[in-house]
Amino acid sequence: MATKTYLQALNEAMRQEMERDPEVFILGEDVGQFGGCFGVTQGLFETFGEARVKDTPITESAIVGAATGAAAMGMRPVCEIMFVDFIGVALDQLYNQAAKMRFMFGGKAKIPMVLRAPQGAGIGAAAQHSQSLEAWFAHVPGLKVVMPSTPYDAKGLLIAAIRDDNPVVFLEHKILYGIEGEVPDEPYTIELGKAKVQREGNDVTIVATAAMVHTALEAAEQLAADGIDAEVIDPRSLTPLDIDTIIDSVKKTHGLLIVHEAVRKGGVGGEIAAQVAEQAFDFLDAPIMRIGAPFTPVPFSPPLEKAFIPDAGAVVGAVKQMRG
Amino acid sequence: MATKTYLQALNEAMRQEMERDPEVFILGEDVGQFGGCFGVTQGLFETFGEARVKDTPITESAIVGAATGAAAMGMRPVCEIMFVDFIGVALDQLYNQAAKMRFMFGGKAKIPMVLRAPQGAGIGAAAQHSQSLEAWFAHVPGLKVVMPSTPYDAKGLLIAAIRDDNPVVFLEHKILYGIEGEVPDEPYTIELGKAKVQREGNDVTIVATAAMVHTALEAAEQLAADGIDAEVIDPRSLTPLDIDTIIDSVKKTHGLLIVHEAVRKGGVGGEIAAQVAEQAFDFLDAPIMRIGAPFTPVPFSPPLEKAFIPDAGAVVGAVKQMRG
Amino acid sequence: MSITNEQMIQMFTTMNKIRQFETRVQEFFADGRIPGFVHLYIGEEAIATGACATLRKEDCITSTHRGHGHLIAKGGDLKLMMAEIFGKKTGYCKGKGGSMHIAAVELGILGANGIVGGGGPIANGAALAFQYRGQDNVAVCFFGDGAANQGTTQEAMNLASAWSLPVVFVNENNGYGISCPTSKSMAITDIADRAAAYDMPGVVVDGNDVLAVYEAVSEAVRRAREGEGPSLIECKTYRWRGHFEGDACVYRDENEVQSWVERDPIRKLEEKLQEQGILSPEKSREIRDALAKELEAAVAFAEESPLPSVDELEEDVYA
Amino acid sequence: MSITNEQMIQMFTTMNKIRQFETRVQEFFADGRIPGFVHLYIGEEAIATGACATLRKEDCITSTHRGHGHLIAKGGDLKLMMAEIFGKKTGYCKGKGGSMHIAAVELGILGANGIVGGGGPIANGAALAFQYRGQDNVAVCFFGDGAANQGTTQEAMNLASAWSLPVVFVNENNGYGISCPTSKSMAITDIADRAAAYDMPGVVVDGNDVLAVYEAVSEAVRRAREGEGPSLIECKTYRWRGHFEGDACVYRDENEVQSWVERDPIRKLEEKLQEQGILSPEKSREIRDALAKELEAAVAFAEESPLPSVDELEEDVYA
Ligand SMILES: Cc1ncc(C[n+]2csc(CCOP(=O)(O)OP(=O)(O)O)c2C)c(N)n1
Ligand SMILES: Cc1ncc(C[n+]2csc(CCOP(=O)(O)OP(=O)(O)O)c2C)c(N)n1
Ligand SMILES: [Mg+2]
Ligand SMILES: [Mg+2]
Repeated sequence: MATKTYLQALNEAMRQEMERDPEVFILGEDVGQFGGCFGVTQGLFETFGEARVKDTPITESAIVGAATGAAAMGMRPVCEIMFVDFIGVALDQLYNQAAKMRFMFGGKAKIPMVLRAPQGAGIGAAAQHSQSLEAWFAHVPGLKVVMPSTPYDAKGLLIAAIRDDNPVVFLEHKILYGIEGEVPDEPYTIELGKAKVQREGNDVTIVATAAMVHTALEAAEQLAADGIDAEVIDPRSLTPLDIDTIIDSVKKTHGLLIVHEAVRKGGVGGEIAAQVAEQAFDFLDAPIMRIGAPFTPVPFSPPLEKAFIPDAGAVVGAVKQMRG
Repeated sequence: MATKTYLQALNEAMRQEMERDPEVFILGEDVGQFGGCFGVTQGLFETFGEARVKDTPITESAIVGAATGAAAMGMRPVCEIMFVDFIGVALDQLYNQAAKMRFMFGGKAKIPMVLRAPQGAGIGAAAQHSQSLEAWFAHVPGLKVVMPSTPYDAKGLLIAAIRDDNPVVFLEHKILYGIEGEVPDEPYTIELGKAKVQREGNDVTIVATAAMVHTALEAAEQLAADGIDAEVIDPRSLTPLDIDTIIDSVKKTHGLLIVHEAVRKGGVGGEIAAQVAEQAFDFLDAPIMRIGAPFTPVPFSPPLEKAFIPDAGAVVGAVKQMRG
Repeated sequence: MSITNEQMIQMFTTMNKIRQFETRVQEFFADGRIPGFVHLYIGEEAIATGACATLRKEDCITSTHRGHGHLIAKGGDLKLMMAEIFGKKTGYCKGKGGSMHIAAVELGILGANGIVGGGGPIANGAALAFQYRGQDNVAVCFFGDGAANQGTTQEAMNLASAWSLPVVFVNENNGYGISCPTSKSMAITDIADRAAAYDMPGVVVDGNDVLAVYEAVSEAVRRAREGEGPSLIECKTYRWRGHFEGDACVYRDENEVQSWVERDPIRKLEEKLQEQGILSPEKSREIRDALAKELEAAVAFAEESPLPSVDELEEDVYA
Repeated sequence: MSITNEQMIQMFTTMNKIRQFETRVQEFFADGRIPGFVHLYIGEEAIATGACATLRKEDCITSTHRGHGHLIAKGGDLKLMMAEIFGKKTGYCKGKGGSMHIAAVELGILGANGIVGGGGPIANGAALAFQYRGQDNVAVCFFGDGAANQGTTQEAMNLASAWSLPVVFVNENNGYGISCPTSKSMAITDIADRAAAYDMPGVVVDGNDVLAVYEAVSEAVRRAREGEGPSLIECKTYRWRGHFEGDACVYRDENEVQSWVERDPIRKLEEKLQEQGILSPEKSREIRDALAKELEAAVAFAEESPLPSVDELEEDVYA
């Protein structure tokens, strides 16, 4: 076990899967010698060469389609979309083709591909390079949707995603690339669809995704100082969604706050809130609350961007309001 | 006042707006002499000619972009995407360009355009021609999202959408094109963001959209026979969303069921449920329930498609379950 | 290009098979027995037939909304196709796909496609798998004149050429995308001229001449197999029926249709084969009768097959 | 093409203005004073300058992620631009847009764009408005070699040509899309060759020669104004800096960069104007000094301007 960054963990996952299985390959813009816009594929080109680490033209539909077609033939492509924001030029290939092929074909195709993309705000990249779009993918039958929040999860989930026989949208938060954590050197998988309790607590359940897991943990420490013992759960994947772990927690804590960075309206918080409200209504002592970004594009200017991204103060405030 | 179909009401809305304002024009595939795939633009080409009713190549990005650019210059384009399912090849132009331009430009642009598209299942058109994708649009700041369920609303909402200074995604349900209702001959608008109580009732609130409004009304009749008096509310637009009308109703009925045809997971039902759970928790006597399609692509075969689409029986069942 | 008599008779058979199949589908649709949309290939049979005659079973195709002809030419089973179009459990897709989504991955058929321009990027992916694995197989992407303008198609041609992928882009230029004539959807006359934009060979052929199609595609397939990269073959043709069944065809006149019916690709080949003494009228009748029998068996199969049951709805979403 | 001395001096001024602006932005970015991404236009100044010199205020442009040069050439105010890049409330977009989204609709600047290939469809829309209203204005779409492959760009060129829209597609071929050389992203050498795919004129010019750019774009603009439809002008150039500030440029070698620095578009024009006696060294220095002053005023404005306040966040989403 060694300390690695989230980025190194992702890189190692790809490297080890490529070593294990010659049918795994990488494609995307600048993923080769350049190592990817954020450096996630660094060094893979040098090891595996041009045939397996393929730089593409700037044509995302052709990238996703190439991955889909190759996957239909049994290969295991891992394609990178440089920023998730760019998916709009390629979405058809993902949701109408890759996601639906198996069903439309009566179960007679498998599309074992991974689409990796960084999400999120926090680096001043503005409206077209900072979005969190997981809610769109989570609404598409046929896709799996994964959002790791720690280096350990990043590696295990990415290996699981690569080995999965379905199209998996793997959303990395760009602000997390540099965070460090313990990551085993050997390959391992984390089952998709299993939430992780990141902090145990008895007083309130906070479900958070991606970078917000850390925000929630920070808030939990502040709450602890005030004697409020928060449980923090990271669903890790939205499809499949491990609602049971969340509900078990709510049955214990009787309160639920959901935190994501995507704009709150129409975000996955609504889905989680609704499922819990449906299945654990009688256990709730207070209204379920959701925190998400306001209903605006991501602004450029630092103070605005900071105000856009939910912070620990907001989480603490919401918990206190719930208990208040 | 005369009886008109939903389709005629839409057609009349476009015709009257084009008569009123020379800057209103139509573009899309086969919208000219052909009259649109479903016939919604019938006769407009004959009246207004090729300059104002423009057949496009099959390039949806170019269609949405042309509308966006023309709108930025002050025109009022109404573009048709033949089936909403095709938006995946053009989504970038809608959510990264049209929807965000005003904000990104610091409020110094207006994009007064309408994107019309039919949604929904029920005609055996299968997985790539039957989806309900309103949840995606409702998650995009900068867009308005409208879903009329009656001929009267269709006309008034479309005129309001055309006069609106923002990009409006106007989603028609293809199964409703033939339904009839009273529609005034003169132009009128219905304010976007105002729900309509389609049936008053005291025992439970059913929020339903598009074709599901009719399903809910049918269910309400069946429930009435069993002595349950359901209130049926059609939000009519999802952005802006008239949550107040829904909450007022829930405060009266103490129960909420949300019904949409989109797949339930990640659908707008979650958003509505979460808002109500947050704001009217203490008024709820039972868990909020949601009905939506199962988490599958839309199947082709009639019995499967029928099973996919929520029906009145499911609504009645859910209400009875809620009421214990 | 050497082509045997047997191959020509095989092509004649395939074209008739498509024609008969489509004619039956047309009747069933008119009778209200087929749900959804149906886009018929009548009049264009020479293209799928000539193109697929150059292929091996392991080669792949991507098809379109107007896909029945491609699927039959690539070896699709009429029974399973007809059952699918009827929405039956025994169909290629267990009734989940329907006319616009029939697929048979085991035959290299990566699906009809309801999205105009949807196939090109996927064909590239299959070709990439062949290239990566060192297999000398090819992928053929069928696409219409309308689809030629779609960004996905153009991106796909660029990627295929940048990567020298073994893809053959077979354009079926039938003059219209629904109601929109090519004269309105593009400023050029020959879609094959777009090949130069990607530095690939671009060839125009008479799409109603199956031998011409065969020949042009053969050369493109040879290039692809030998690592010389993609090609674009434009086949000029016409659809006899409306865009979909039920289309009143307000946008074209009957004379135009008639002039193309007179250039029936099947009759054209039949006359040639008869002139050359390769195909007697009796043999021709025999072929058609045998096909009719095969088709009726397929119809019976489709009719007798059960509809899927509601429990199957949520299956096949995930592997 | 007649071009006055005054116009040439104006172009010289504009190029220097861009160069100075970008050099300052580079310094500020290095100092950590500019958030986000910054893509500099240094080395490519002749294109925006030559192209925009052919335009009227009412004409429109769509720009790219590498947009500062286009905006300055189309009349953008340095103060408002610098303030925007600093994220200040007084910037063109109230700090909401930043470098990649600066716009000034009143100057016909329909925005820089963070989406590669995003501008083409929008330029068409502006051109459509001109055509519809009977105005003889044009829209210029700037796009890179990388953007040339994007489906949106290709769709836009097709629609513009099908509808004879008054658009000029100005391709800035600087040899790379981030790290990807054109030799890997496309099989052709001249992007202008794609014009034939849409039956529009396609011209290659030296993008480091502002007069050549001016001349080629002038003719395209004339055509567009006179209703003869779109054109594609490919300008061969090079970016001196990395793709964005911070790029280590592992994908290209220093010699290549140097060879292009030697072809500095500004020095090229300056030498020509001096040879022709149009511009004295003193005048040249004067121009540069005046620009430096203007720039310092812009910097001061940007520095002194307030940041937006948090209450403004939810404004400007809807009209
Ligand atoms: C992306 C997309 N846009 C529009 C459609 C609707 N549509 C189906 S077929 C068709 C015409 C296609 O024309 P062409 O490519 O020439 O094929 P043809 O029908 O003539 O065989 C259209 C517009 C679609 N299915 N997908
Ligand atoms: C749709 C999309 N894909 C990818 C990117 C990331 N990206 C930004 S600039 C760029 C390179 C663009 O190359 P080119 O068009 O040649 O312009 P240049 O940077 O050379 O001026 C890329 C890949 C993007 N912004 N949008
Ligand atoms: Mg066609
Ligand atoms: Mg470039």
